[in-house]
Amino acid sequence: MGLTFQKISKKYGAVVAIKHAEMKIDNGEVRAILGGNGSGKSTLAKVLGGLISKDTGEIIFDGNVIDFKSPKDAKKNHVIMTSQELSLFGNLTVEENICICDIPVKGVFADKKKIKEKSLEILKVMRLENIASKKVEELAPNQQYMVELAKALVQDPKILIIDEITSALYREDVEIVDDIIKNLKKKGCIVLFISHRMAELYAMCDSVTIMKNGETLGTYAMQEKTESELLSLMVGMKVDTTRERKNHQTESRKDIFIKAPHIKIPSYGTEESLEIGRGEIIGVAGLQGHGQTDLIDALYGVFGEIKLEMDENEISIHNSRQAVTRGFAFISGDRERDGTFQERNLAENVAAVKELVKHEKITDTRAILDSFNVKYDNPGQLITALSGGNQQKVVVGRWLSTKPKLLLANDPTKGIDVKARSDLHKEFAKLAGEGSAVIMISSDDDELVNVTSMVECSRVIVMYEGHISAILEGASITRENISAAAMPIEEKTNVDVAERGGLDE
Amino acid sequence: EAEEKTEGFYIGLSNGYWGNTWRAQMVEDFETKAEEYKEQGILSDYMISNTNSDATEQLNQINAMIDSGVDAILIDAVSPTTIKSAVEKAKAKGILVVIANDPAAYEDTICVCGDNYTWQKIQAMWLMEQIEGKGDIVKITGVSGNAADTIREQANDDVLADYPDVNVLTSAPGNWSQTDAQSVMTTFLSSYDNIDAVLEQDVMAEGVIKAYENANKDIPVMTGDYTKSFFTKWAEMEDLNTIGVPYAPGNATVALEVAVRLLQGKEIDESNLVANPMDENMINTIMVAPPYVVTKEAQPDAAWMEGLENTEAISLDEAMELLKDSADTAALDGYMSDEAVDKLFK
Amino acid sequence: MNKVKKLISWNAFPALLLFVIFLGINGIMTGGLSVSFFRSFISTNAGAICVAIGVTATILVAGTDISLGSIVSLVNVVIVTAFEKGFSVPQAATLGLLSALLCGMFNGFIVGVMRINPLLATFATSTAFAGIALWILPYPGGYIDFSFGDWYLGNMFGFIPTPVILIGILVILWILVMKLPMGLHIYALGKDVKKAYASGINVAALRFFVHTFAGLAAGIAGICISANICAGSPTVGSTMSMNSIAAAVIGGVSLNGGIGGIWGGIFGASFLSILISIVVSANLSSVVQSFIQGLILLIGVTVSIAAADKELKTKIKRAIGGKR
Amino acid sequence: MNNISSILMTTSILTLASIGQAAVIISGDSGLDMSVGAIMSMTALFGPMINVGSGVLSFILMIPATLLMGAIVGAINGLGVQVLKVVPLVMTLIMSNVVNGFSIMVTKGQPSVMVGKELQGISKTLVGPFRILPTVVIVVLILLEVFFLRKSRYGRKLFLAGNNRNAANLCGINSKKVIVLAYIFGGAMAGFAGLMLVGYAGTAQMNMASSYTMLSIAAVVIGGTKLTGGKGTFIGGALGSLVLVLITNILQALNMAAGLRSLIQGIILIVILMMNSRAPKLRQ
Ligand SMILES: Nc1ncnc2c1ncn2[C@@H]1O[C@H](COP(=O)(O)OP(=O)(O)OP(=O)(O)O)[C@@H](O)[C@H]1O
Ligand SMILES: Nc1ncnc2c1ncn2[C@@H]1O[C@H](COP(=O)(O)OP(=O)(O)OP(=O)(O)O)[C@@H](O)[C@H]1O
Ligand SMILES: [Mg+2]
Ligand SMILES: [Mg+2]
Repeated sequence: MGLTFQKISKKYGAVVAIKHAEMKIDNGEVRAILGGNGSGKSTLAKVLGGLISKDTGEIIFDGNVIDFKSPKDAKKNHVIMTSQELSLFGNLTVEENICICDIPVKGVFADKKKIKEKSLEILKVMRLENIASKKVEELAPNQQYMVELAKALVQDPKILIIDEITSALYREDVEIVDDIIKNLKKKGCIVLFISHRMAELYAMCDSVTIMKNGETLGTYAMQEKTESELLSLMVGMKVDTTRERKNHQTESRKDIFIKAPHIKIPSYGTEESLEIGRGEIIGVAGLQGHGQTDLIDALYGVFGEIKLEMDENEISIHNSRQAVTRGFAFISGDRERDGTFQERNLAENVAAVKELVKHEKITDTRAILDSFNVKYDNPGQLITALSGGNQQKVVVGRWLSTKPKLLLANDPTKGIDVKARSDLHKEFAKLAGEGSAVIMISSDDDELVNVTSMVECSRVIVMYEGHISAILEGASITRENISAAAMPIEEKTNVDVAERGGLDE
Repeated sequence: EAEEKTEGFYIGLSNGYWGNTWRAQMVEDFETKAEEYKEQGILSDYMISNTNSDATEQLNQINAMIDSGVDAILIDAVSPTTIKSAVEKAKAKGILVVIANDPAAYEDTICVCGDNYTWQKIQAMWLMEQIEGKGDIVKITGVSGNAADTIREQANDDVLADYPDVNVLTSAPGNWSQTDAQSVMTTFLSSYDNIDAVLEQDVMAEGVIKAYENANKDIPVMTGDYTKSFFTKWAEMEDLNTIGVPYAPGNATVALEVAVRLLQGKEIDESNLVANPMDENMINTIMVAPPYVVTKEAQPDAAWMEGLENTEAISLDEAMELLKDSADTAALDGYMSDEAVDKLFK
Repeated sequence: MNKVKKLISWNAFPALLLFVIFLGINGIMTGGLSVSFFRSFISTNAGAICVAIGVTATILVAGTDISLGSIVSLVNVVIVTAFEKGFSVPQAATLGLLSALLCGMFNGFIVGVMRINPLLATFATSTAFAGIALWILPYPGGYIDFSFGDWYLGNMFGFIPTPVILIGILVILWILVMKLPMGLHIYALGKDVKKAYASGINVAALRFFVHTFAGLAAGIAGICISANICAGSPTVGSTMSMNSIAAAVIGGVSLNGGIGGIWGGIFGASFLSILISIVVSANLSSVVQSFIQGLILLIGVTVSIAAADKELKTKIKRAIGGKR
Repeated sequence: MNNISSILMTTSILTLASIGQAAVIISGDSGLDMSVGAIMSMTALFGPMINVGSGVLSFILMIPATLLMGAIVGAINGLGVQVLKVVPLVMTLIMSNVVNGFSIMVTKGQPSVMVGKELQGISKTLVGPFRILPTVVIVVLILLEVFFLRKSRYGRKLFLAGNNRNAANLCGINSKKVIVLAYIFGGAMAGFAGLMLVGYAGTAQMNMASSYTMLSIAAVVIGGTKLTGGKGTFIGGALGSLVLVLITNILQALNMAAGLRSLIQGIILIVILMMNSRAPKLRQ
């Protein structure tokens, strides 16, 4: 019994996405699939979910060969896929979205009451009852990911594929997901769990299959391997995950070069101020939707004019162009919407800012791409031919090649594999080392602790309801302190930080 | 019945196409005459609406006129068959309906339209005389499906039926467009080595000439056009053998003249009414013959002038004189005088 | 109060408002609105309204259909020809309706199954359909028994004008479709094809259905127009397609799909029609009429788009002093 | 031979219109210019009216003047689309009504158009079938394709803004400006095409170019440009124009009923679209 993949291969034109992938999963097992960006995880998932066809190989489920011709076909057989790209419709309400794959009917007509009941049942589990009749486009991103999951759960999955929908979730949501998965396990459901966040994998998965370059390298019990062992396997070399503790923040060393006394946070109607020093990495933490994104957007002039003091001059920025000419760089959290030019090639994607806005000639595109370890064929390739992680590196490369003085980054490593993530961290540290500053949001507190430890001068600011609730420096930058500040005392009740902290070395 | 008014009428013109100079001139002629009547007090006011071949829009426009309380509506229909409901509504309210310029057949209406048949017949007869009844000719027609085109082609066919030695090599629609005609003619020129004459209708003559010029071939005898720019060209080209018969924009003005008299309670002498081109059984039509026939030298005694009381044969020079103050694209124009129209009535 | 708010935030509200305002102006200009005004208004414009309903359905799935006008012409030609060949009026009308359905299905096939951009696909089919109409009936002419016109201009069930019933059939049909699971699927498809596919929605079938419905709408429009004119005119619908798209947009239907509804199309088309009456009643000089008409149209579209603009709405709300 | 040159002349005019259309389509956000035909008709009317002293000087002035006229309409289109946020299809459709209405208003429907010898000279022979206009158009086409669309900073920005407006904005590209400029360019090209059309036709009429709107869109799409924006070429549009003109010409040469001809034309178009412009399958 269980689910077996036999020699699955898939090519996209000439690109081999997966070759001879093999895997066996028992009923009730939660299987992690771990691999670098572009290693074929999503492709494998999509083959199973009927979204794409496979070239060769067989998938056997409970003794039967399954070969779905469409997602509809897969859904009929309770093979449900949630996808990285989300499959929600912004113009419909949450409850309609949840039920859209299998709308309850009374006679021939859709049964509105049933739709409501069915979705409320799931949303209750997720503690999201209050959003049921909202339109999806009004939701925060993490809520949308939860709805995506709800949409899958309501279809009563026998096989559930979770492709990176947890990468944008905040800790409290992840815990709900954890409960849900435990519940599914009890029912004998197979869960395929794709994520680049090691902590989640350890917490939720029973076993892990490693993928590399489209091949399955092996399957291990989750607890059998340490994080660095797994990473070495998937990257194919030794990965050092220990952190270099060197942030000795001292007041005297701070060399403030940008002062932003009035940063508007429109979501809360509040205002904050920030002073930014040379060589500094400022991590921005907080629960989702407490104004972190607004903070960064406001600094980039997205909400209209902002007055800053830069190198002792009063300046004002009211659009991206001015920000760019002042040496700002901006990496949005939504790569598809705000980052990539999907119909254009790598060279054009890289040159967008440096050549077209700053009017500096790029002499060697390859050099830039190579310096960020982008996996590509040639600069004339469409960017969509790269995996998500590699696309992200291209976007980062676009900005870092302009040698920005201030880099504003909104969750820049979302959905990026561990190797690429540490590459990017190094780039940020290098940029800071050259005297620029980095302000970076992350939904992953560990990442903030990690990245701020890489430079001498760093801070983590924690936001709560549109205000900066804490500024952590030096040794006080710890995961515990961040969570404490993110959820001020009276609310800090049911989240047990210590227990999950155990996975953190 | 209420006492007949003799003045102070309110009149509307609904024009179904508004995309060319000809129609603009038609509307302008109408306005000029209407202004004149207004000054005389015969009209209290008038309204004009135009649409570009939108049948529904025209119905809305006519309905709006009816609601505005007009005494008579003159309609140049988008298509002869699309205005039934508006005509019915107008009649129900006792509003006089006169079909103007393009024929359309509706009970209890009077139709005052350009005599397409005679107009094309004159040109075809002239062309036959020029080639002495034999030779290979090509034909460029107007917009297929258009009622005027159908009638004109009928005239061509009727004339050609008398000339068995004339061979029509081919025929294609030029859509009354210079460019289309030019491209059609170019195609003809590359398909046929010998073309003795070109039988085209209306405003496409200059396109035909351009096609010949581009091909560097001599222009054979051809039917012509009646715009100032064409006459100018003709006057410059020594060798061009052609004829200009205006299909006059003044047709709608004649309709106005007729409408006013009908409102005044006058009756049309039935001998002046002919069968409606759209419905043979309906004898309600006044055919307005071309005001002029222009040939290089005036030919008042030619065969085609027979029986045309209101038509004047003039020379090219006279035509140029008539047009000296007009725009280049303007048509040689004219309409029946009030006296001539009075003769149509009892 | 809540109902009023809901009405105001309704996509089709600006079009409704525009229509009502212009109707009022028209009433003032022509000295009051009479029952007979409404009757002739509805019988003249039922065709345009039906086409607007049809095109709205296709726009909702992020498509469009510019062949509906040609289908209307074809229906007219089919009805007239069939009648003259000896079929009874109901039979001829049924034939016309069937040919419209076939045309709609053909569009649906090309757009849904063959996956060709709807604008271009229906441009091509509109050329072809118009060609067929002109081929069958090269010249305007022919007639349909006036009983057809009497039926159309008369009432059904004693007091409801026939054109209203005909439009009502389409509206009810669409409302029923919206109550089916398919209704949600249509809005989902309009928002995003790929996601719709991933959600197990049969994209090709939905597109096929929507174009077939649009064909049906054009068929009913063809019946309305044929009954109104009781004659054949092979180009009678040629200008209807583009007008109907403008109507839908004025009615708050997003050309990107997934937003709006058929009421938008209905009010949009009504507004366009009343606009024509006003321009005539104003008795402007004929040379400025079409220019002014275009300008008013532009203003109408801008108003309805501005009304749907979320940013603008929140800005206004903030200005009024609401929180967040 | 002569027929070929006539085909090339018509193709050249359609190509000019399709170049502008392509720029607008590339600019994205379902960009589309439905006012091409109206602009062409307008400049065909007003262009030749310019009359300053010598014919040559007039002709030379006509070019910038028609470019300007088209550009003004394009600017209104662009601003309507970008500032008033009216969907391009509808904005440009309405503008086409406004422009036609404007032409009628100004000329009172009776334009005084005398097309000068110099303007008509565009169809003069250079060598063999090569006439002045097609030759100029080919040169202009290649120059625009290479130096405007591909190499110039503006062209590259146009692709980016057309592909992803948000991303382009965040990169510091002023997409609004870029897109409005595309409409202006589109209008200007249409304006120029109108002048060439009247030069070729020799006389002007109201609405003489109305069929060019859909033809230019079809040409661009047959040439491989997607209506979704962000990619495309001018040269493709030229090839598309050639295909369309050839179809029309061949059908014209065959003697058949108008309805049948239009039916066949529609079917050919459908077949071309099916062979060449199908969207990718949803399932890969
Ligand atoms: N639509 C596509 N067309 C062509 N190639 C594709 C396509 N989708 C994926 N690929 C290729 O298939 C390979 C595997 O992709 P896949 O999405 O499965 O990677 P992944 O393991 O999910 O990566 P990530 O961790 O970045 O999500 C990649 O090399 C990618 O370039
Ligand atoms: N359209 C495409 N054409 C060719 N190759 C593609 C295409 N899309 C993806 N790929 C390849 O498939 C691989 C995975 O692609 P995919 O977009 O699924 O990445 P991903 O693993 O989901 O990335 P991430 O984890 O960063 O989100 C990449 O290596 C990429 O090169
Ligand atoms: Mg993936
Ligand atoms: Mg990925």
